[in-house]
Amino acid sequence: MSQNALMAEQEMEAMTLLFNGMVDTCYKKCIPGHYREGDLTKGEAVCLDRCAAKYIDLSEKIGRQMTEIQNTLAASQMPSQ
Amino acid sequence: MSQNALMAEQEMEAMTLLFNGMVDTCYKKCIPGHYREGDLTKGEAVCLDRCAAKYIDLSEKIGRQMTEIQNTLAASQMPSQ
Amino acid sequence: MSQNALMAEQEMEAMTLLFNGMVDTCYKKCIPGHYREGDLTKGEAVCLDRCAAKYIDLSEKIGRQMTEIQNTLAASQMPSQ
Amino acid sequence: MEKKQMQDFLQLYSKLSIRCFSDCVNDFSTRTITDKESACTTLCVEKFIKMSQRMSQRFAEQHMINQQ
Amino acid sequence: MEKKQMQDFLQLYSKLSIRCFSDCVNDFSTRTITDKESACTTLCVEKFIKMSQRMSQRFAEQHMINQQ
Amino acid sequence: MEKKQMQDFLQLYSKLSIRCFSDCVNDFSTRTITDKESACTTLCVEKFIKMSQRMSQRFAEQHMINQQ
Repeated sequence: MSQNALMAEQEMEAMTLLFNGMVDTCYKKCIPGHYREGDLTKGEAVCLDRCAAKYIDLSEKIGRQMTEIQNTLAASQMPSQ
Repeated sequence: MSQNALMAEQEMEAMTLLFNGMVDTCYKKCIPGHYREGDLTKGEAVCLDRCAAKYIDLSEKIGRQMTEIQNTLAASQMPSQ
Repeated sequence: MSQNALMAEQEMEAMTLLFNGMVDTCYKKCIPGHYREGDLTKGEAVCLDRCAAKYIDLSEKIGRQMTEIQNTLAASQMPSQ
Repeated sequence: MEKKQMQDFLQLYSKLSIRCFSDCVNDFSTRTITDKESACTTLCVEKFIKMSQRMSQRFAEQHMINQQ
Repeated sequence: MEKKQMQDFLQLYSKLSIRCFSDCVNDFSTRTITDKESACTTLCVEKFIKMSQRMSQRFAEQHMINQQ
Repeated sequence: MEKKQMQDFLQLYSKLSIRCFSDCVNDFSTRTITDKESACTTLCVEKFIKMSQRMSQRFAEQHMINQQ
């Protein structure tokens, strides 16, 4: 596989993981476990929209923090190689 | 892979997912988290049998509902293609 | 793939599953869901070390029990083949 | 249906079965699904799919913007 | 053992370790497994495997019938 | 980064997002992350990674010994 195709595949996988994590987490936060109607209530819809926005922002923040930690670790391990 | 082999593989995967979901869910519903004996008690065995029957029936119902929803969506998206 | 390479791959997979199970389980047992500091507290660190030791020992015990059960089953199914 | 789509369908099917059964079925005095359990499951599936579609839209809107 | 069987075995092994440890071990004042924890684990594994076998039979009976 | 490492990174990223969001965010009266939520998340990520590293060491020490 070419470098570009590999990166596209990883990007796709990252997006899928992020989306699935968001759906599962926001479902737990916003949808109560009893079902009185099949439509989303106004309250549920608003909660889901805010949850989605917050989840994506927080994930990006976490991604940046992880990259920083990784760079720090990589730098600290340099001398021993 | 031939069309038939692919369908057989997907059927197998569907059965495995269904079985694993049933085992995990019915375990939570029927087996308390303390263990006084290794055998299934009469009550646990009866609960598991009923849970299995209900799980399979409900899954089939859900499968039909999902297929219907998918068909409705596919039909509604036709004009825009 | 050679028999040796296959066994090495399975060993690797077994270790990964064991490690991930241990991390998830011990996190739940030892780390409360609020975060007042980024470092592990003394109490958390001690709990994690003991949890890791117990998890590995118990897993090995479970592995032996599963192997025994499997051997018993294999022996009991012999005549019918 | 493509292979990837089929796998997504199966994953969703499995997830919905687990979730809606867990939320809607608690009575094991019979082996037959009650009308109440059946109705609850229909709504659960419907709501989950609507939720999923809404989340897809939000994800596409917000995540794509952030990426640029 | 075949590759597929080996993977099933490893998955079950991982699941049993997580479940039985979670249910049976709650004391972290020592690093040694107590007799009580060990006994609980033995029963947990035994019960889960018996449960699994029973569910396999029910699944085969019921699901196969429904498919026909 | 190798493919295997990249996948491990993505898995950890997904796990941390789910866990730290679940533990740190409970207010859906706005769509903006609060300072408190942000600070909680930073600590959550830091603690989880330190925990992971400690567990890696323990796992290597103990499991390798038991295998010999």
